[in-house]
Amino acid sequence: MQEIKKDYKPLIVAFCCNWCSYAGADLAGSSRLSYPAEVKIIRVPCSCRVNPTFILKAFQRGADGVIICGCHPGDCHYTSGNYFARRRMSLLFSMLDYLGIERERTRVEWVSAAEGAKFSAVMNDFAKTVTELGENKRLEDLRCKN
Amino acid sequence: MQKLNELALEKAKTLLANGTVARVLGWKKGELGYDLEPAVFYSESDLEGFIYNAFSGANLSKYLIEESKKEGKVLVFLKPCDSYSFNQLVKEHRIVKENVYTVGIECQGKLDVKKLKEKGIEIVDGVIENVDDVTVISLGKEYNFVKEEVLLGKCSVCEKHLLSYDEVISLHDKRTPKLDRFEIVKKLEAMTADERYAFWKGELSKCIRCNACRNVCPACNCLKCVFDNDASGIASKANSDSFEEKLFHIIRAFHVAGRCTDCGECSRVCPQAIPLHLLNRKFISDINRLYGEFQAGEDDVTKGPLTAYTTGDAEPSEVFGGNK
Amino acid sequence: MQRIGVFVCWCGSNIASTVDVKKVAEVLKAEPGVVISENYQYMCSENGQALIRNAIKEHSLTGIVVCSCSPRMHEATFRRTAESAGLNPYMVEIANIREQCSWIHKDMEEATEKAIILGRSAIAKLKLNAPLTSGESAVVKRALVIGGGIAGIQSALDIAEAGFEVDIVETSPTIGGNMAKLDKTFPTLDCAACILTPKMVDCAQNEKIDILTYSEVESVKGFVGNFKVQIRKKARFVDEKKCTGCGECMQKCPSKKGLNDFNMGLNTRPAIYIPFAQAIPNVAVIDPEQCLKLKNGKCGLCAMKCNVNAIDYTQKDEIIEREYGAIVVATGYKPISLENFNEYGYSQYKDVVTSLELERLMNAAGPSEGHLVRPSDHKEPKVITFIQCVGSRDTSGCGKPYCSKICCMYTAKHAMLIREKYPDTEVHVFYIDVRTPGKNYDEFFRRAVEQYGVDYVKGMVGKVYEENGKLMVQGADLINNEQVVIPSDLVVLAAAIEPSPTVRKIATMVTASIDTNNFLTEAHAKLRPVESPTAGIFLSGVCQGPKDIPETVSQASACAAKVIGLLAKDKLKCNASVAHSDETLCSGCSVCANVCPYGAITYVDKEFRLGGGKTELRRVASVNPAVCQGCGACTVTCPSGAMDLKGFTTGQIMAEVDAICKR
Amino acid sequence: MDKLEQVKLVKERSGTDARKCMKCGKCSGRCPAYNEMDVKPHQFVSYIEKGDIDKLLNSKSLYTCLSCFACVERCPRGVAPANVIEAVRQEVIRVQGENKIQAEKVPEMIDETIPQQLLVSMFRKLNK
Repeated sequence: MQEIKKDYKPLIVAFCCNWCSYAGADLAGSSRLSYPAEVKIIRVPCSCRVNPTFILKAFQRGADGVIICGCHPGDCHYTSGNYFARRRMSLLFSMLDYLGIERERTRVEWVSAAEGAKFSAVMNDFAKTVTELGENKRLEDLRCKN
Repeated sequence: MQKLNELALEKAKTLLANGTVARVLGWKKGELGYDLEPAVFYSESDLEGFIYNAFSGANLSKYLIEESKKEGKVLVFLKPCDSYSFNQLVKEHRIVKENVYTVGIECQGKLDVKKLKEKGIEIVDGVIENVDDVTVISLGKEYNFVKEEVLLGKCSVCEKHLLSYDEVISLHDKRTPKLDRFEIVKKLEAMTADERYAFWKGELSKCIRCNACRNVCPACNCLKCVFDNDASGIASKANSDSFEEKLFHIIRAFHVAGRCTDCGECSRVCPQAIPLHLLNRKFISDINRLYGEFQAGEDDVTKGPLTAYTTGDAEPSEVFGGNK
Repeated sequence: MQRIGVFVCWCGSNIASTVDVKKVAEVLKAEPGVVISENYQYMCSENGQALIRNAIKEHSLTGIVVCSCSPRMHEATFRRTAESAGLNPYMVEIANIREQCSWIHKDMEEATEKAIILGRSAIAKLKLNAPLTSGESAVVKRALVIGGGIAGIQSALDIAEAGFEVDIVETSPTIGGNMAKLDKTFPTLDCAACILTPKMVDCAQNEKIDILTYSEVESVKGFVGNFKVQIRKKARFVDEKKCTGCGECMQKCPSKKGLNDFNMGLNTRPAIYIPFAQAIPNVAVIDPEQCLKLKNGKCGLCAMKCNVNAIDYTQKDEIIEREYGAIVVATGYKPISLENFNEYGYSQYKDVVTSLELERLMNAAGPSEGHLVRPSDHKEPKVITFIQCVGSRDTSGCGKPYCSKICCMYTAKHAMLIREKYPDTEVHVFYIDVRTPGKNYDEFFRRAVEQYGVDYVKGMVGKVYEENGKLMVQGADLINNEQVVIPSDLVVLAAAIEPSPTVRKIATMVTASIDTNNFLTEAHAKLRPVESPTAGIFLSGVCQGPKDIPETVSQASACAAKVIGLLAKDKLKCNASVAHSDETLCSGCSVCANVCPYGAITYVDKEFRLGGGKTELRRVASVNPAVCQGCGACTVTCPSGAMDLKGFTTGQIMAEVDAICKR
Repeated sequence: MDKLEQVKLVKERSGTDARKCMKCGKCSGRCPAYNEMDVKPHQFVSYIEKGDIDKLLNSKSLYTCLSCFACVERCPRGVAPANVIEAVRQEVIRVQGENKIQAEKVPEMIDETIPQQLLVSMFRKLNK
């Protein structure tokens, strides 16, 4: 485990589907349930819109953690989008793990529009996990030219 | 095995002569005896350059994308592994099946030139192939090898069998592989994350982005690759930094996941000897484990595992196969 | 060159108290492409919108970024603002600096920094926006109402009144729902049947309304304005057109031991039955589980007795396919199962009943013809104890965490009616809180106490046990600080209510969102309470949350108004954010159609010029923009990147990622 | 010890969140030892929430509560009055260090109608 800088704050990108998780994030907001400012949300229509390239690009650009949030399985606004997302992300995350990248840096969570509290809890937990992991050295190393 | 070459040649000549096909897609002799390359033959005289032997490793199916569009039928020789790619390409509407005359041809595994070179063989004058061993003649000397020593990686674990063809040329039963296809994947999974990271960093940093893997891959058949398309946001001609290698190879493997037949061409052609097939095989092994056994190209209708789902699929948090 | 305007909203102090809005506006002004950056107290106000309109015209803006509340709140507002100033409405991006910034962060510096990054990200996306135009699709002028209780009935009547055709699909053999079972209704104490049955008759007689009872929705496809619905009309073994409802068959049926669902199982009914006298349609139905003829082929008495030959033992389920422009979900509720509340002895003692059972016991059309007797020995109870909040407000996992809302009032009603009709009966009510907001509601409850002398005990019951033929109700009296034991003859449990069990299946079919308690979620709790977030799906009655009859009827009518507003349109603007295939990149591999939930993708052979006078016929994907709903599943499955989603293009999302990750 | 500290400790030890109580009184409605108690089960929750620990420390209910956990079992809000009582009891026993039941007195307490378990549980409960 690497040493963590004292005031280290990770950079976290959260992809949220418009219908459930983004609304859940809004609910967390209107309920004033806080989570770290390091979490930045990108709105997508559905978790199935999240292309693995977005995730890799985020890491390449310096993100320390990427989380994808969608409707609970069975509740997708588009019926089946999150089922496809679930398979894609399962395979992608497993591949990143296979390449030796810390598996805790990527996560999928199902958060409904009614789960503001869950959204906030998930983000707090994920931010904590990523903070403990420290900077994305594995990918930063790769970004360095040598 | 010499007999296979004769039968194939005979078949090509006959079908050309009676007008069943307008051209033949096969392998052409090279300068050095082992450097066969895919070629199209239009006449009997052309066919003088034709050869099918232990060096005919190249997968011909991808060439059919262009060849099957042209006037008249094309005869193609398909080894077991090539035929899976063929089916997959038919499924993806990339080959006009009606324009192709397929001849399945026996294959007992092809030789890895890199391995022969390691054994000091630089020039090949001839090759005598049996089911389990092979004799290579180089500068007048004969070298005998057990197949496992000199087979291409993809061939030493090949479990593929002859699928349906218009005709089949086969004299012997196919040899059964002595190695497990997923052995190395499992070994990697058993390593710690740090070890895996070190392994891949070592391998992928060798990449020179020559794009050979992409160009040879039958599943990489897009009109324009995303890496060549500025609008994709990931376009790059060369690796500007070492992350790009990962980006390129992960995305390439992801794009062919569920479509890759594990033909192993990527690793065969890699000039840097990067075991790229281990990325594809990881996806295949995960797919088999999580969503049930699936072999791309086994037929030309079944939906791929990434375009299907069940409501009870595993959650991304619980899919990790390997060690932490 | 783009000319971008940035507008930072204070939202009064909602944003401005944690985000330095002036600094945000200032910093974002320096971003390339930004020509004007303003901040204002309320951007969504008329003045704020005027500020945006003027800036668009004055600075010839090509796009605007509004840093404000969630796009789910005001994206539509600002798009209209832009449109009215001559800008394409899709050249608007929202940076959510309220819900996702000012409201969740306390530190001003941190929140301001985040707001700037979110603003930058929106600017980066906007730079890649393209003007979009929505297509149009026709509206099928017919509505489907799922559920035939008072909510469904009222919605259907109102929609039909406006001249549109409407079908009611009801799972049970008659419409009427739970309200048909009630005796009297609060706060006016008029009889439920007297006000409900005329409405049921209206439905049956209205030419615009088609009632499909004993039917279930099988599948729903399509989208707002164009739903295709399959309805399973279950075999009732009686020809609906022929049956006159004379009831002769019921008299003759030898299999009389079926539990009477309508009477909450308090008595029995024959295998062939009409649920109640005023049932609509007034047509018999055969219970196949109970009918001797259907079970073992021996009987057929009802067919012999029927004068009009309406009995048909060979009837099969029938699938009806219809098209609708709008769907109203009015699936209602049921009382929860009380298996987790053994302390009240519901399963042990016959004389412990639920409130809905009491309704039947008190109803003139009920099993005891309105004479209140206890189920065990049919004697008049002399002491009746009510227990409220049975399973409501329960976070222990045994019951439901919410307040069921109707119980305080109906318990007061029951207590009052009993004291009115049987003045020598002693009535006790155990309560936690009495919640009676509403017009004339608290007055109603006070009447029970003051005028009728009902004994209200503040406290909960710990257990109910039997002793010497009495039901001993042991509970706390928190006001007197003592434990009381009331020997009672009848105990009535105000069981919590929960959404009908079918609702989850229906919600999945129509892709409406549902909360953890299985109530359907409204599009906005305050501003769009009768619409589901899914376009074309409307919510009527308890399926959305607990409510009493007056509230249900108001919501049902509100829901109908929304449906009428939709059906009155000839064309609907389609979603402009649809997938689009770049034909120069598409290789026609057909994986995208595999993941499209709407069947919006087809493949066509198209001729392409190759140069040198040559052409090539190539298979390419083509998206029907009227059918595509814009999920984007196809864009990720497409290996070549030919498929992209307008409004959420790969380039746009990448630009957002870039902007956010720039350190 | 500081009173506030003591309240905090009892709250922690009981593991129950008194704020979740909706004051329905079901615990007291259920309690079989209700009449023997000066401070009732629901009052334990109420007093601890208000921070009034003295009433609880001096309550004889600490020794009349049977620890049958009926109040915990049936609480609709997941509050555990018996756990609060137990936590206060611990506090008293620890402070005073004096056992409320002596082993030699047990024989004379044995009664056909009292279950053996109760004695054992009492012994465990009222001794350090």
